[in-house]
Amino acid sequence: MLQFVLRRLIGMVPILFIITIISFLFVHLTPGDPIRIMYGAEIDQETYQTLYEREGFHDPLPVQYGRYMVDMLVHGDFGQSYRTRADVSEEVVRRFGYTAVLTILSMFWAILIGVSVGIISATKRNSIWDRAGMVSTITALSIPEFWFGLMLMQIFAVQLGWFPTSGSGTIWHLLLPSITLGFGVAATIVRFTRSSVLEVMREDYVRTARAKGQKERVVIWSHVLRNALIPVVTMAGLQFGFLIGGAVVVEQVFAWPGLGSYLIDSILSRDYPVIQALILLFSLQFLIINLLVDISYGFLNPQIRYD
Amino acid sequence: MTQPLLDVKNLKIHFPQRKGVIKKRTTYVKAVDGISFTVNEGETLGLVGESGCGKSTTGRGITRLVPVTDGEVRYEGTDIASLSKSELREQRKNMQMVFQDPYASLNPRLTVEDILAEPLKAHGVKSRKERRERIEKMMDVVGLNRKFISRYAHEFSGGQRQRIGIARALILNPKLIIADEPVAALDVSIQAQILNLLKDLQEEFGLAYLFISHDLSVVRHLCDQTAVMYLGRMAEVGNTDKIFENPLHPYTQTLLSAIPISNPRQQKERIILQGDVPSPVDPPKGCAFVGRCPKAHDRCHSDRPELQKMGEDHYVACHLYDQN
Amino acid sequence: MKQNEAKPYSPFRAFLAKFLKQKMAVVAFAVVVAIMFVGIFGSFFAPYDPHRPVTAQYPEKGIDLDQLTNTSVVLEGVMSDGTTVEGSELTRVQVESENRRIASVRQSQRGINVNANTSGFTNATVEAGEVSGVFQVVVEGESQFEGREAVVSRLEPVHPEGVLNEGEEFQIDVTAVLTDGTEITDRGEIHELALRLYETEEEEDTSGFNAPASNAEAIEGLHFQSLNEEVAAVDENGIVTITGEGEGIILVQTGPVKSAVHVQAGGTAEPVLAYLTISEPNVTLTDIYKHQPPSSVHLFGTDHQNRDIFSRVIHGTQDTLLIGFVSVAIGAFLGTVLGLLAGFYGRWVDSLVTRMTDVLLAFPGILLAIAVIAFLGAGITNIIMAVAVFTVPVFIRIVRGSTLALKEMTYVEASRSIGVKDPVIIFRHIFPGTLSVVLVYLTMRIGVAILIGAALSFLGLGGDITAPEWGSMLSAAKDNSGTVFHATFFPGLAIVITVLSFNIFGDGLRDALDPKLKE
Amino acid sequence: MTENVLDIQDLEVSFKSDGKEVKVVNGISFSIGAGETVGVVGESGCGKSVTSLSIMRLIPSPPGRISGGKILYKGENLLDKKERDMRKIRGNDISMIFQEPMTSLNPVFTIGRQIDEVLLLHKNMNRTQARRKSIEMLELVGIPRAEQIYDSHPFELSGGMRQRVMIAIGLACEPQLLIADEPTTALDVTIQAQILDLMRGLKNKTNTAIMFITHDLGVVAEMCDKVVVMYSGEIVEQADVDTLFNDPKHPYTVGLLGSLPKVEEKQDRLFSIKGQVPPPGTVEKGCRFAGRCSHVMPRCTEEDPPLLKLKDGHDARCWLYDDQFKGKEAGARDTAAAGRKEP
Repeated sequence: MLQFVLRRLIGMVPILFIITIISFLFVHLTPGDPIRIMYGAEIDQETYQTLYEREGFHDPLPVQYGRYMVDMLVHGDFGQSYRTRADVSEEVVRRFGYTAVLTILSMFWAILIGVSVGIISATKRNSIWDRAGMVSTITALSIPEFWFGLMLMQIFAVQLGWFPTSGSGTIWHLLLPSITLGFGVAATIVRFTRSSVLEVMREDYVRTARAKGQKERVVIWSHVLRNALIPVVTMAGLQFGFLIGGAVVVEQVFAWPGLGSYLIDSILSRDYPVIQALILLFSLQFLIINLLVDISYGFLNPQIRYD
Repeated sequence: MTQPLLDVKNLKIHFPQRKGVIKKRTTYVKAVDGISFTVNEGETLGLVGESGCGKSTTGRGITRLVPVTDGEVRYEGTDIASLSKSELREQRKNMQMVFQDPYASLNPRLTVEDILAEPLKAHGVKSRKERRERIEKMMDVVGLNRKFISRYAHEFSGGQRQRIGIARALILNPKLIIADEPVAALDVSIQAQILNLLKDLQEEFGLAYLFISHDLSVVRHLCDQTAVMYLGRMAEVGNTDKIFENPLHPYTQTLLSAIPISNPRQQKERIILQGDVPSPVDPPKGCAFVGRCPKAHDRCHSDRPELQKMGEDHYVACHLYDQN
Repeated sequence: MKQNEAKPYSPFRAFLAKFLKQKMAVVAFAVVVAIMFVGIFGSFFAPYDPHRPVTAQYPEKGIDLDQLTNTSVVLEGVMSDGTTVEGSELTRVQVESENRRIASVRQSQRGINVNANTSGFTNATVEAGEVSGVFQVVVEGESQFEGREAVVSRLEPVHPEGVLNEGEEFQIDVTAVLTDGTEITDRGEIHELALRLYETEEEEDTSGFNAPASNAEAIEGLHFQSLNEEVAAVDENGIVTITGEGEGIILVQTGPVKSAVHVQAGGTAEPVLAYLTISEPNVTLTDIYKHQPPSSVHLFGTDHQNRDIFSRVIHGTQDTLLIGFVSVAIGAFLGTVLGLLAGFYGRWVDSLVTRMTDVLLAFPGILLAIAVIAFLGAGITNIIMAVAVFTVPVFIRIVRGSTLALKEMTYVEASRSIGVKDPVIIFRHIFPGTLSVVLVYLTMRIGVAILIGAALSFLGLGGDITAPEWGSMLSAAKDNSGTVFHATFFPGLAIVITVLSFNIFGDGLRDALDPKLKE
Repeated sequence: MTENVLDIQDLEVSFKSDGKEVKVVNGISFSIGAGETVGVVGESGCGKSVTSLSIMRLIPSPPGRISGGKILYKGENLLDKKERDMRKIRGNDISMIFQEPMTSLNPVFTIGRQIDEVLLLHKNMNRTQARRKSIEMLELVGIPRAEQIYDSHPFELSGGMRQRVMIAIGLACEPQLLIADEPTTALDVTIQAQILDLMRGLKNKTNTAIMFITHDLGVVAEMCDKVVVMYSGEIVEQADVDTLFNDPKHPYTVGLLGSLPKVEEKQDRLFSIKGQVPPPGTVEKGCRFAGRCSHVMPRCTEEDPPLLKLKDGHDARCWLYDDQFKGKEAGARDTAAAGRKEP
């Protein structure tokens, strides 16, 4: 087990290394001149030269990359924002909490609704509930999150005035964004849970349990679910990554001050140090999530032994 | 003595499995671990054994569908294991396979004509008319109605599909057919039809069969020679009648005694083995059968027995029959 | 043997029969075809140019601007004897709008001309001598009309019949007619309503466009006043006592609305004007310069730059479908080729391809697309590239998976054992086997691609924000006004319907082609 | 005469497919006495597994439906029982073991828990008692290191071991009837020999009646007291095992025995039944075997023969043995017997 985690951690190193190179090259390969972005397009040639040297752009790329890595790894320094001159790491740390709270709450809704509706759909297969569930999930999967957010905002914040329209602060601010973010994942989980449960219900060992005289309720809740939920947990874990992606959009709709809106603002203003840092951070997040998913899979499924 | 049609010498097929933290330790599944046998022209050799003993892998290794780790496979004297890719394709004409599952071995998206035309196309029969003629003729031979030529494989029952599979194998006029459990998936009454067909075809075309099966009764019925495999190794080879009437290897004896006899008046004493077949990843050092053998002695644990001649056309790999 | 005598089997017919059984999918397919038709020919039948404000296009379309912003209401006077007088015959008529920024009113030939200026609502009063009435003007557009309430439009008093003598008493019965047409006859209720309606009147208006004096001295509740105390006296409950001879007029008033009750105590007299009726006490007009709400002229309304949303949605179909089709086509093509190669040949080709796929799939699609955009810059071509980049690994994975499964099929092994060449095996046995999965995913991924493409435009990464593309339309609508429903509703609905159709169609395809296929 | 444990009378089971209802079991009747082992043999699709699931009332419904007949367990009709009462019978009075030992055990639960389950359900035991009994059962079915195996998961066991566990579960509550649905088909021949040996031993010890479903006539000859031969949803012949193998009457039984290759003697050519099993619902009238039968008479394609009583306990569904054809019977039997050697 420990060996497995270790191996996976070691395996992450080359991927992260490649990602640092990609994010580093970002600044140098993308169109646009960093100096002019930082100091404005109007500066004269002389100032430009001085600044160019001061920022270290005259060094060969490997040297610059080395400096970048040392700053990052040794000093935990991700540079300064071109736009606001603020320290990137501080800003990232501040915003990280917002995004984390939002995605975790969304995941909570998604799992709560997804698993329960999925189980009902599967056990009452072809009933009116099942059909309604399937129609609504496929609809949910067809709705763009940002539009759903705008509609929720219109109805519940603007028209009914039950919630604040945007911003952050209280739990009420969190409700609409988290529902917006979670509904798509909920639909995915519903469909996945349903097919997983249906598949397990066809297994021979379920017939064995029935042949023992076990109650249908116990057959479902103990024999079927335990097996059916193993892949669901895995899938839900992987969906976490997609929630973070969705958060970029939803944060923009509700003006939620998380990492997603930070990323978009930075891209729109070509704030490269921030983009660099965020690419790294997001990559790391996904790698860690994938690792956690794999580990949890092993806890649930006795058949997996890490060797 | 004439040259055998197929001569397999010390065939080894090992599948690597990677393990360990930085993937450096490689273990091998020793699916086939040094077996030898020959098939003569017009003759049938039955390769029997339980699941996982490597009999199917042997068949696939001979046609090089899986890479051969070591050993020789000579077809009319040419070593198949050392052929280049294009030479191999040419060679394959002489050696055709019939597979176990008549459902999986025919592409459901193709018609009978497509399926039977494929080998002809692959070996340069360009004229459509000629192909059609040969296909129709072959359908007659295996007892399929010519009218069904443009039907899809899945419209046929299991027995009929196996006839299509046999037709595909025969259409290039090979001398050797490797039949991998061709009747295992069929019901008894259909199985008899196919076995009879195989016999008829052998007589008609002078075919040699390498007949892979787990069913000893079928092997007894069809084969001139029998080779008994256990855990990737050969336990006993020889004339079928000799082996069935006088099995020498304890494993062969057990296997034969384990077969239920379809006559309640003829029930016999049974040798019941303990335990299961060990893993081919880590087979015993000495005799492969040592862990379950009721007659095992010290030597069996340490020395690997080689095939020794026990009479004309009868060989066994067992220390019980060592001369010293 | 029997089943073989049935009519020959055709895979296509079998598929069609299965597909047609799924009614939802068939409908979805029809919708998809319709959407594609709109995507191709939409620009020819869109009613308006999607790039210009509609007001600039009205002249060419032959639509009279005035018709949309002007209307006139008919004004009539009702005399105390019940006869009516046309508006043009009334004297001392004054019309006044409470808020001239929203709508202005003026007297015209037969009544009152109302002219909309900007969205909102206001009340307007009409006075003719002693009596007055009120009507409401609503100008639809950007603003929401929360708290809009009907007010009293006129008071219809009941006149005593015949000649009255001194000392007689009677009570005035009044019916209040509200701007929305409801009538209230109970005096108490009218009183209550009036108290509520006109309570805060004075402190409300600070715009400087205030109504004339008659409004300023608005009176709370229902009020009665006698103009000739010597003829008739009235108390606060509307009980009139005749105190002398002659003609008396009792004014009944609530808020700005006044009517007159003619009291005749002995002798004869001409009837007087009792109250005013306005043909349409609730006038609805449209603000044509911005955010027109959905109407017969503009089915989906207009946006913040007063462009026809319906036409923009129709035009946008093309761009949206382009993003969906092209990106998925690129992704599916590359993905299928790489997946086939990786799955079939295995070894280093496979390791390389799967490693790449794993890295790409570790990121959620939208972030990957954003990264690509950040690299390439904004623009619709780059959106297509970005969506293609994250579609490739999806196809690699499914095609590789199904290639691996097919490669293990005995019939592939059989072909190899016959001596068939690898490319022939791939094209004859493996590729057709993956085709059903690829087709299903192709359909489903178009939906996803459209969603991601729209999200990217929504985030402002689509480059031209003024382009009639559904995502950018939403983005602009959201930026310019958070309160206009229709501007965000319709483009979003278009996305939902399109994606939903593709998804349901894909579901149906999957069930017909390969029911075992998992999501 | 002892009372029968199970009495099936005119059982009919239908399955719906593509809107059509097809009878896959068409009026079968047979009985199993206490301590008796009855073999039900037939080729795939003959309805033998459906029959066994019907006894347990575990036919997947829809599409399946028991459309007629009675299943009497100790005189009580199981088809009239409420689901709740039926549950008390399953696993307790009648238990079942299945063909696929690899998939019939729940992969996420330990072996012990899966045996305990049935004891806790039916025997009012607490966990300690159940554990003790479970380990006892594991030892009974010949599993070494029972205590250790009790805590292992199914994937750690081989197919033969798993089938032993299934048998332990089946016998844990000391049922009156054990239904074994092709219990050895998925196993290798040496493992099959172990399991058959085990079952024979246990049967002698516990005196449980066994309904043994298989397609392997060899297994039947070895295990059973009585044999029921099914073809296309009907019983075509039933007899005690000795009579059936040595004096088969129905041409199908004769053909089946003739088409078996034998390990104990060399045959030149196998007898083979021509054609294939008609899919259920395609034979409208007459004998279902008529299309493949080598003794077919005009009457066979017109009238469906009843199950004729030939002598005590030996029935065959064939017009050859109808009274009117008594005269020809001897001849027919000769040809049938000859068919076993050479067609």
